[in-house]
Amino acid sequence: MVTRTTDLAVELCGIALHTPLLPAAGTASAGVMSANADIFGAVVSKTVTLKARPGNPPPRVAETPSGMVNFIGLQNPGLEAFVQNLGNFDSGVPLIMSVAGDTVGEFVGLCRRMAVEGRVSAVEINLSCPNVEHGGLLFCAGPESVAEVVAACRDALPGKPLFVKLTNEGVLRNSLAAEEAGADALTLINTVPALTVDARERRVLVKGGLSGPAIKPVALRAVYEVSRAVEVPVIGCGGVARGTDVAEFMLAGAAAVQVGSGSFAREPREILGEFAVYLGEMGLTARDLAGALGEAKPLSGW
Amino acid sequence: MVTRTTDLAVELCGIALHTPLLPAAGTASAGVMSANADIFGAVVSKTVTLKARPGNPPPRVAETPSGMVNFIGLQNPGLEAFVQNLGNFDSGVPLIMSVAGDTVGEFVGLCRRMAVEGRVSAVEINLSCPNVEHGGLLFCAGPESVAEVVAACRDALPGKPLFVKLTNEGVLRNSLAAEEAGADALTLINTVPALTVDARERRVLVKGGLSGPAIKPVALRAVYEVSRAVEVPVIGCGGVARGTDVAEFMLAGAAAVQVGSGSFAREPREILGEFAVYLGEMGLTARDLAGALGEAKPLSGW
Amino acid sequence: MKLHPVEVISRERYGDHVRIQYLWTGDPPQPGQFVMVRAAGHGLDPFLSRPLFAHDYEEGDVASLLVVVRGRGTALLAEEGSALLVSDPLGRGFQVTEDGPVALVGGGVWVSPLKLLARSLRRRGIEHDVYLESPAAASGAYLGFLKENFPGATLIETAGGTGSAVFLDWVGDLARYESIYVSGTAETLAAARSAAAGVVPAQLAVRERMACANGSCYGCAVPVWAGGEMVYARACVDGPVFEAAALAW
Amino acid sequence: MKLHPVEVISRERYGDHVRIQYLWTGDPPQPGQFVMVRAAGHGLDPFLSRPLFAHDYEEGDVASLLVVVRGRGTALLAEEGSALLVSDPLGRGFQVTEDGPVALVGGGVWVSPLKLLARSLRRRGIEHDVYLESPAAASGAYLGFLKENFPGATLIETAGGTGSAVFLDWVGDLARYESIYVSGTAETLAAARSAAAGVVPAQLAVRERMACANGSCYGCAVPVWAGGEMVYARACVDGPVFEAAALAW
Ligand SMILES: Cc1cc2nc3c(=O)[nH]c(=O)nc-3n(C[C@H](O)[C@H](O)[C@H](O)COP(=O)(O)OP(=O)(O)OC[C@H]3O[C@@H](n4cnc5c(N)ncnc54)[C@H](O)[C@@H]3O)c2cc1C
Ligand SMILES: Cc1cc2nc3c(=O)[nH]c(=O)nc-3n(C[C@H](O)[C@H](O)[C@H](O)COP(=O)(O)OP(=O)(O)OC[C@H]3O[C@@H](n4cnc5c(N)ncnc54)[C@H](O)[C@@H]3O)c2cc1C
Ligand SMILES: Cc1cc2nc3c(=O)[nH]c(=O)nc-3n(C[C@H](O)[C@H](O)[C@H](O)COP(=O)(O)O)c2cc1C
Ligand SMILES: Cc1cc2nc3c(=O)[nH]c(=O)nc-3n(C[C@H](O)[C@H](O)[C@H](O)COP(=O)(O)O)c2cc1C
Ligand code: FES
Ligand code: FES
Repeated sequence: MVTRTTDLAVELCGIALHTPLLPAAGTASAGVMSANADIFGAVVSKTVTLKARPGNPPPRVAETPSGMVNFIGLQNPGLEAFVQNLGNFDSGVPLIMSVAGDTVGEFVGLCRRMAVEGRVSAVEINLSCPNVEHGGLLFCAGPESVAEVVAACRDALPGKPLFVKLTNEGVLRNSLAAEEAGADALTLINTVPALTVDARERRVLVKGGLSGPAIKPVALRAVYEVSRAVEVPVIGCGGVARGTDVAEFMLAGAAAVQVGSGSFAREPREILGEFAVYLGEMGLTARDLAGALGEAKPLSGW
Repeated sequence: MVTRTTDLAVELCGIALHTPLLPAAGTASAGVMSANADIFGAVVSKTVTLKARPGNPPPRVAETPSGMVNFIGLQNPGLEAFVQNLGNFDSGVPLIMSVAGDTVGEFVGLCRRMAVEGRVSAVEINLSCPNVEHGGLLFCAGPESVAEVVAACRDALPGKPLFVKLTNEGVLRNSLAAEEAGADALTLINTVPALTVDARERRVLVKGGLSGPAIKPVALRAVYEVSRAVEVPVIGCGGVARGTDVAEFMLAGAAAVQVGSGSFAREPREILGEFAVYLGEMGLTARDLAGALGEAKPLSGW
Repeated sequence: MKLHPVEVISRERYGDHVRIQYLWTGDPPQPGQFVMVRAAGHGLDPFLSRPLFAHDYEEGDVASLLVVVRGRGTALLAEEGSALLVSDPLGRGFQVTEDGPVALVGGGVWVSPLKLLARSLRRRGIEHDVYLESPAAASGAYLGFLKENFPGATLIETAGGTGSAVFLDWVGDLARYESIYVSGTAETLAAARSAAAGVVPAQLAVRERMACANGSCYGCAVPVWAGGEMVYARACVDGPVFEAAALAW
Repeated sequence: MKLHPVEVISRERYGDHVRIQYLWTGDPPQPGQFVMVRAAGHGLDPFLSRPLFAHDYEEGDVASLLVVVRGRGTALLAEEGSALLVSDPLGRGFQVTEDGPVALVGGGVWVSPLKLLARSLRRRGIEHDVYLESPAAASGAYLGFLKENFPGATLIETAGGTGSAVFLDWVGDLARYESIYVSGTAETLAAARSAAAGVVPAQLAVRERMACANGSCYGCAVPVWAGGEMVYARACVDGPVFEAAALAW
């Protein structure tokens, strides 16, 4: 149990979060999230698509220096099967639904359904997936396609916050486009395209997305640049594995922070505990970290 | 001394390299390169600009999980001072000059000068620098500016190979543009934009470029995708720190491999030694690795 | 994933194999379950914990693992003096019938879970035969280990380092068993699966690379049949032991 | 960077400070030089080696370091039983005049290189006074360490954990010295530099974050005057000791 002597509460698009720590989409099962509802400010579902997806053939994960590469392929049971089990998320904290589609229409359909689902507090659209109507380029391949899908989703989700999750490539211009089109928050960043090779086997191990502490400096840069350029809150994601990582993201400009692969190597509970200890030692609350980042200075004092 | 029972020699744009390992631009001083001429297939200079550059104020480096971020700012004495000390590079292996400019004209001037410099075997143009004539966007910000600068440099460097060094962002389309414009080889990748934060000091530590093992999977992906799309050789760079890393890059499609930050943590000599041991154990020569990459397969054998 | 610091009692080497024993007072592991393990004091490098089958669990709260050093992760686990962090027992192990005789078929380091399985069968009085691969290249120390830990087992010599279909021939007519339980090389798993098909129910302990080990990430996909359709099950929660007939290999 | 495995002889704790002694038969370190150090057996995590001043070097090939644990890198170095990899002595240290008297001024863990400097001055018979900061909050063990290792040094109590300009007042008129050698907190370096300006030649041991430590990367930039122009020198090869007057702070 994290001590409540430290004030961890933050607010995100009008949603009160009792801690700034959330699970990253696709990295915590409903069971794991329920067991951690006391430490997660909200829970985030795995990305759900309109129809069931089988996922990619194995191998799907490989380790890398301070990280891992995954190639899951959005395996999920599809919208209706998922909605039938929404009760799994009755853990007492807000639920953010992650959704993705092959077309703008699919995104809209998913958002419409979420708009009427009382259990869902916000929707996070995952734009790191191919847009089949545009030759398979990712939705987040450029600001035009980002703007198009965000604007359509914003209309389809009256009364609920729309979070837009982007990759690092082109993140600043895509973020500006998303904000302009009505995004209520930006989740930065999704995994970075990567490849692992097994030299002894002379094989590809996994071609997929890199996550984990290795990408933390890349994610921090994205959060830093974007939070200085937009008005909407930014949710930091990428490489969180220790309490000070949560602080680093909030200092860089994040309003809340997601932990993904770090929770495979460690317990989110430990990470939040370290964050609370850090705040205690610094005599700060979670909210104090916003905008409290000073400039770099040399070591020998000039 | 690396045992010469293993055949390490490769060829790059007609240049015979006695090993496939090169230093990455800006990461080995002339002295360090000379002391390692027996293990480096060629040496690569720090990036030189037309006029001297003072570099950025400190702090300039910070450690990250399995990597580091640097913010050196191309500190160098400028073309003429550099050329006067070219004798420092008389180490018996080919010299590849890394150059960069603020304008296409500067790149052209640098290439012209290198064309007549007998000591220089090839030029690597570093396109990760702002194009002052285009609002400070990087030269490698898009295929049009890549094509423009590459074509101009190709003309300005008769008789010598032109290597084009790119960052990861947009690497595939930029590589295709560079090849089309006359690049003889592509060096992939330069550092990835990143930020480090000191949570206790509540300061930015360093905003700069990420390198080291953390980015190896990203660099491998770039080499893999690009080498399958272009005809010219690709030089792999990013995160090499062990002998098997060299093999992974060559399997992924690299004709030669550069080591940068890895040489701060380890000795390049040890890395090449491990690579030779690997080849010996596998009964392969360095050249055998080209195109020898198989597809991924699951662990339990189906 | 919650990991517990454990007291390592011993590390014994048998050729390439290392048996690690540690004190364990948590939930007793079931045969075919696995644990996630990492070496303490190494921060997050390597990043992921390593899955290892529960090899044995004795009275006196002594749990053991059997490990072959492959890369850096297993090297750190096997290193003399290195402190370990170990998860609770995980996954779905062998589902044992009440009727014998049954056969246990294994090879390589994958014999590991068969020790705990044999112990459980013995305790419940279920008749069982054990067939283990004995590669021509295996060290005397390892063969000694097999003989000591699987008394009465039939050791079948195979050429090459890995299992082979020939191995299964030696086991003979599988129809004389109520069930077979297999944990061996990829070749052995595949051969056992086809030999058992339509003859005897078989359960296979399979491996796939894991990240979360708690069903969250869908990283450890294993193709299985579900209602005539191929779907990906998760080795960490739906396995690592699967009905051979269910595997969509 | 070539690192040598060394035999660690002892690790002694003095409050927050740890003195590490190891056998060293390579080039003897010069006062003000530093070494790159990493803990063996941790692969490439942390990624970079850590710079530490050569603290002392005695007959019998015993080299020592004085370390304050700040983060993970120094924690691993200070850890009991951890094996170390250490570079040759690096950089340009104090350039010692032949004339005394000189003053050594230091504070915090940065007193480290002054021990070897005092030893060298003693050996060469150069008269020297030593002034060390004794923070009000310092542990008795650390003060005992200072007294034992800098016999005859004047310990000057300062408030707060870090140096202060007040400290320099206690040293008094600097003009009575031929030279002063300073290795202290950022505040002390800055204060000594201004106090010495135009009065006495001063050499300052400065720090900047390092990566290659061999002049390759230009990571360890220190602004210095060169022909009236500010340029960035490299702490690892042009320093870590600089003439105070040359520093462009
Ligand atoms: C459910 C399960 C149970 C297991 N039980 C045991 C056990 O009881 N004893 C044991 O020694 N090992 C067992 N393994 C395999 C063990 O987890 C791997 O050997 C280990 O993860 C390799 O880590 P490494 O860092 O040493 O090797 P790496 O550096 O990761 O890889 C080295 C080599 O080993 C191969 N490898 C990597 N992961 C695996 C894997 N999961 N299975 C097989 N080969 C792999 C790689 O392809 C590579 O060629 C089990 C795996 C699973 C999934
Ligand atoms: C030339 C030189 C000589 C040095 N000599 C000594 C010595 O004799 N004894 C000693 O204890 N330390 C010395 N240092 C400092 C030492 O290198 C750092 O304390 C160490 O690198 C921190 O590593 P870490 O992993 O423990 O801390 P990190 O986790 O890297 O950082 C922890 C905290 O320490 C601060 N820090 C990081 N690097 C340095 C640094 N180089 N200097 C000061 N603060 C830093 C960070 O800003 C951070 O707040 C020297 C540094 C240099 C450049
Ligand atoms: C195994 C795995 C599965 C993931 N699945 C999803 C997903 O379904 N939807 C999504 O938006 N992101 C998904 N991601 C990306 C993460 O949510 C997160 O953006 C990324 O991993 C970076 O954070 P981390 O470094 O903390 O893991 C997945 C990541 C991993 C490692
Ligand atoms: C300290 C430092 C300085 C660098 N300077 C240059 C440079 O001058 N020119 C250049 O093209 N790349 C430069 N780079 C980038 C490297 O050449 C290389 O592309 C990058 O670091 C990735 O390789 P690595 O992971 O092996 O370091 C520099 C990198 C570092 C770490
Ligand atoms: S390892 Fe994550 S679902 Fe099995
Ligand atoms: S640390 Fe690289 S130049 Fe000094």
